Amino acid sequence: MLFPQPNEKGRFGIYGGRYVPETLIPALDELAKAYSEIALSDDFQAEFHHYLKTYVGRPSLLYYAENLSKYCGGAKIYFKREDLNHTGAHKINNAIGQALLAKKMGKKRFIAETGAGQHGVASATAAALFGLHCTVYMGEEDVRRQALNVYRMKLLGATVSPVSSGTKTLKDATNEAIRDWVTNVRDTFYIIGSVIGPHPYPMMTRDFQSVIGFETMKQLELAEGRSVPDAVVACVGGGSNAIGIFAPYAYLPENERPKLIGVEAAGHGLETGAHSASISAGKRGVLHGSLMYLMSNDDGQISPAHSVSAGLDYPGVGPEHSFYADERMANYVAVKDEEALLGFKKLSEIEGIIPALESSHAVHYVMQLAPTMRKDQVIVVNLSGRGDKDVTEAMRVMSLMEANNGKN
Amino acid sequence: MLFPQPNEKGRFGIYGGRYVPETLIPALDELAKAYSEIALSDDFQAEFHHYLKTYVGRPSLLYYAENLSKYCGGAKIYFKREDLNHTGAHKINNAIGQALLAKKMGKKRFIAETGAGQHGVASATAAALFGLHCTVYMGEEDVRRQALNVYRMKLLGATVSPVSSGTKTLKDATNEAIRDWVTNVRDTFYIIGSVIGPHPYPMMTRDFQSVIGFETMKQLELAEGRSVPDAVVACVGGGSNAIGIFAPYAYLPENERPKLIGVEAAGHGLETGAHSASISAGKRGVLHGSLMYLMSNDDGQISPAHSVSAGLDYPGVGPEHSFYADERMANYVAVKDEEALLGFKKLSEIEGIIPALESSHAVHYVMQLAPTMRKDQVIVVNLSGRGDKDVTEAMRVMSLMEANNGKN
Amino acid sequence: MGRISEAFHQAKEANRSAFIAYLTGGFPDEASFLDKAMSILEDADLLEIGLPYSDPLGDGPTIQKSSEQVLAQGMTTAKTFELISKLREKTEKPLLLMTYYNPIYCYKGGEAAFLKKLKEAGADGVILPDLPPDQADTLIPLARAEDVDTVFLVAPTSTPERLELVTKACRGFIYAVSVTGVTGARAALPQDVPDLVRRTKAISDLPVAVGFGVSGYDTAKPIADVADGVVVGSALIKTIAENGDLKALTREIARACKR
Amino acid sequence: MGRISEAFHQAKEANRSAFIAYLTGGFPDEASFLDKAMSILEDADLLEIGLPYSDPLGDGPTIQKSSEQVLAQGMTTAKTFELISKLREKTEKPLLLMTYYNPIYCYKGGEAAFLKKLKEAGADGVILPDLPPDQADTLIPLARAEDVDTVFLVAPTSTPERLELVTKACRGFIYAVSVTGVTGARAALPQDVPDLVRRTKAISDLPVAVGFGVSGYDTAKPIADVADGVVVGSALIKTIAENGDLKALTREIARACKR
Ligand SMILES: Cc1ncc(COP(=O)(O)O)c(C=O)c1O
Ligand SMILES: Cc1ncc(COP(=O)(O)O)c(C=O)c1O
Repeated sequence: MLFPQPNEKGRFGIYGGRYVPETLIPALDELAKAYSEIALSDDFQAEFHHYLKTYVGRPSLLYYAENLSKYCGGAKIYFKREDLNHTGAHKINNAIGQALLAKKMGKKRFIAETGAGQHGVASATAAALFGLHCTVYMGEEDVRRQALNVYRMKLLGATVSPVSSGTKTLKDATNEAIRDWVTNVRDTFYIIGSVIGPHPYPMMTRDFQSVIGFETMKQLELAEGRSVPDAVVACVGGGSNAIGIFAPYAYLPENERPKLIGVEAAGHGLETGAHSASISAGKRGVLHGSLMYLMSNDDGQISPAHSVSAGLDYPGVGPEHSFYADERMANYVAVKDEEALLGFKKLSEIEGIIPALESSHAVHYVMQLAPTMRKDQVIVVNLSGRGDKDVTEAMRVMSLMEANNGKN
Repeated sequence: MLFPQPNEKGRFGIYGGRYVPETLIPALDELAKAYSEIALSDDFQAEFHHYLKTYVGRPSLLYYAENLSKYCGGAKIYFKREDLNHTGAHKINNAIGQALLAKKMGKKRFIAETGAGQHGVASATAAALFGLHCTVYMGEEDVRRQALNVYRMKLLGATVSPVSSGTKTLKDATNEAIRDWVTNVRDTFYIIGSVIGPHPYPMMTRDFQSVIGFETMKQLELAEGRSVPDAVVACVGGGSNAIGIFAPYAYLPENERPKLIGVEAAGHGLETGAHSASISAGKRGVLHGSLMYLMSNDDGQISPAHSVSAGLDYPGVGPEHSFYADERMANYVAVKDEEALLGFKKLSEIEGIIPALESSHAVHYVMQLAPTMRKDQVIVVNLSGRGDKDVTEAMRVMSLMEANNGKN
Repeated sequence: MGRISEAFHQAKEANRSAFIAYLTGGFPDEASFLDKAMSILEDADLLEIGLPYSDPLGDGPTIQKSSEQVLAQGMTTAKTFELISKLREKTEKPLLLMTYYNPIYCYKGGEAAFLKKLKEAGADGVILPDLPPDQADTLIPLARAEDVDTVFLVAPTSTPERLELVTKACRGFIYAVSVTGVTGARAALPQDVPDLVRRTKAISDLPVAVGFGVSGYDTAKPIADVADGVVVGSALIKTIAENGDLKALTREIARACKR
Repeated sequence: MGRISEAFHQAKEANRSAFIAYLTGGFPDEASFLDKAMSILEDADLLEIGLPYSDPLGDGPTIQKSSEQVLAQGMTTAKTFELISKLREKTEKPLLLMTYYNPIYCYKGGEAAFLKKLKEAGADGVILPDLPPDQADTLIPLARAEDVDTVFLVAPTSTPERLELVTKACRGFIYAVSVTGVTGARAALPQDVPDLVRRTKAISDLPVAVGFGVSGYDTAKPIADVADGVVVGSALIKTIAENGDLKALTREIARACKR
């Protein structure tokens, strides 16, 4: 195991666990065993890193954003450019890892859930690379919002299965993927796209994504002569890109640890209820197999989440983040839709980099944070994905916003 | 000068020259001077390569496509992954180079023409990075076909100016850009997106793009123990991605030179006239400032080009390619729309890589070539860009094609 | 002996497999729920009441839709408890609550308060489709203290070790899932049901009921032949939703339950 | 002395700037072209006939559209030559062909054949907007041999070296471009026109005509005051296209040309 958490029961503190139908438990046991016996082996790690290097294009750049740093007038801002990965987001790191493990386990079929479509594209890509078929579950609302990614998945040979139950977004796509898995568990591997789900998924996804943080350490050492920045900022949906860059720093002794800041989606505002800020405005609960911070009502009915970015539009957050939050190993803040759009526009205009709407939440936050810090301080932002998938929707929303502002 | 051509008059053999309004000649003289004095200096080259490395993400991968090679059952196929560059195509190499030169020359404003939108996005990106404004001319037909890139350019702060004259594609966008340049020549830098235009543009663009070929040499040396493959394949619109990978090989002694194969767009078929295969089916003529192979009628009226890929939809081809063709330094072949779409689908499904429709022409060709070669032979294909920009249009065309096939 | 054990005991005495019916709480609406439940209980031996839930990931479309419908009509946990109380006034047959874990976890006062309230309402047991016993180390002792039977599930994929663990944690009966899959009426069931029942019975004295996929006589009969109980849910919900002949269906199942 | 030099000479004698009119070949249609041209030549001293071209990158929207229109109507290089022949039958005034280079390059038999044909048709010169003299080393001697005057352009951006080169290559007159820009009628012209004319005349004895942007009396007059000729194109095309009063316009220009 790479990190001190989760404990032997698959829990990060009290969080995590395995709240799933009994049918899946043997599959999870098999997976946990395969993960520790196969995936943690040197051979597997070598093969995994070979794909990361030769196919994904890792290491991804650590880019010093000189224009933005000057514009903000405070700390030096670096971006970890996961947007430059093949397929355009951090999701591919984990998809390759899980798919490779599945192949070693002799699985014949992949399934995946997706919100923004990035994990769906990543899974479909990994499936193509390893010659297997992949079915991707995606909420109908997200199919609309992320049409480009739907086409991409189909071209990659995947079947995209629109989900019309519940809120028609990521949460329901995940339910549907679990239903498929329960049904076809014997030959199907479920590639989960974030640090959520029953143990060992949150651990496994975290480990595969932690390449982001380990690379950052090395690259920052080269760029600044120190591997630890003053702050690390990442957006948090389920939390995989954030854990990927946080984890290698999170378990450092407290006095060596940088500020770790997870940026949740405040949607229309925390007070409106229309958001996806599970830590900032949720409470504990169980969803998709694990105990975590969650948005649900007094009766435990899951609340519909909202975010302008489909990838953050999820009412829960990974158990390890829930643990970090309680232990104050990381701080969690929330950024509204319209603020994220400002970040989206600003980074495009000032650095020529169009970020994913998800990542734009982190971009907006860092623009508030940097000016409060000294010029010799350093912030690393995880730029989890590129915004090509979002430009149509962002243009639509921005013009709606302008029209509304005009009215007031 | 990096390569033996062009001669001191800016010609590759008989091709090239400066067929432009007198108003522009002094600007071209100034540019040629700045290019040789500034851009060829060590300082400039160091700065240029710094941006390529830290911003574009170079070197781009040289990827051994094991699945495709096995599928084809012949030579080993490598892809030079320009699609992984920031903004998703090779165009950014040149845009950064020209923009950096413009900045050193004290220019205050950029203009660019674009077909597929990739050069427009690249120019808008470079403009954002260097803090200048960019106006991009784009044919109305391409604005429709490449809507995603139009949004991207706007987000990057550029002005997209739709061109409704003539065939409403790249050729007319270029006319319009030249008209703007003639008008605002004193403070405006025209970033030309391919190895076309009056001297020194074809040379300059070639030199900036030749990083592709030089990297390939080094990477192939590491991968295969030899820097020279048996064949190099690239699609040819104006010809910049092809020259970028060809040039470092083209001037090797004939017996050391790999087969260089440029793949033009045969559109609906050379016999139909609806294509963009200037070398395969054109004749000499003058367009956009230089003498080249060109599609025009007996009266010298430029023929409308056609290709399913907006970036190849251009009736001319760079003077250096025209020269290579005459001297038999490279071969030029042509691939039809529907064949390119097959390449597009196949690479997506078999390697998990969605290529640009432009690059798909080269993909299809290599799938014909590889089986005719021995297993110990090596082909490098320049994967000039990614297909995200094309998926919507490709889906539309493929479903039209299916519908038509159904009818027959 | 609790009501649940008693019901299985009586069925066995009568050389029958017990008929266990499932109905989503408040379905098709609060007013008709009690009538439907009582009508079903004329033929069924036990009743599972489903606590409607927003994210029923173990359920197929039929039960999903019934949950969405009643939630939209305003069903709550409190109202479900009330319905159980009202049913308890009308029947002495065993009543169980089938619920996902989050409504328990989020209940004011937690697991203890939830189980207490459930007991007060008159329920005899609880079925927990997404809470395997190894995640229930706090819930089980609380349920024991309240004398609420805990029914966990075994599945075709269960290993011997899992069977051991799950059956040990069960009280009242053991719920054997007939298929790898979610709830929902099916035309036929897999061949390996008898095997799972046999394996389960080999290590436990508790009655074993089989559910998931039973749609009528043909699917119920082979189960009744080997198991102590037959669970029917989606088929009932579907019949009610489509205004079908509920009575005919419950009689058909009851007939299949006879050995 | 050729017709072109003669025309400038006569204008000078009459204390006028020469009025040089531009009309796209075959515009507005083949039938009316000759009438329009003859009508214009009642006031103009020289006529430029534009060879319609698919990609007129030195032209603004007015001339672009006129080219597109006549090409769509079937105009060709051969028909343009025919129109010149017919005009030559009706007038002794100088006729010049304004053409982009590709139609010359692609002409069957090349530059030589093109120039021969042009001369036979009765033209006196050729104006080449996208062929700077340093790209014309084969064309110039051929033109000399055919006695076709070669008119190249100088621009506000021209350096002394370029002025030297261009003016040396000119025969008949020198075409000075009034603005950095494309053709098209403008409301006002830049201040530096007199300067360009002065610089050009300082190194050449040829007449200097100024074009691009002349729209009427106000723009023509200041040019007429300093230059040997005033070129008007887009304004004429526009008037014809809009069915305006062509006669009034040519008279207005002719009036402005008087010193
Ligand atoms: C670019 C990008 N960033 C972030 C996310 C959110 O997921 P996570 O919080 O697991 O990183 C997504 C999900 O689709 C995404 O596509
Ligand atoms: C991905 C890609 N490849 C190729 C081309 C064709 O241009 P060139 O022939 O100059 O490489 C384009 C033009 O837009 C392009 O976007």
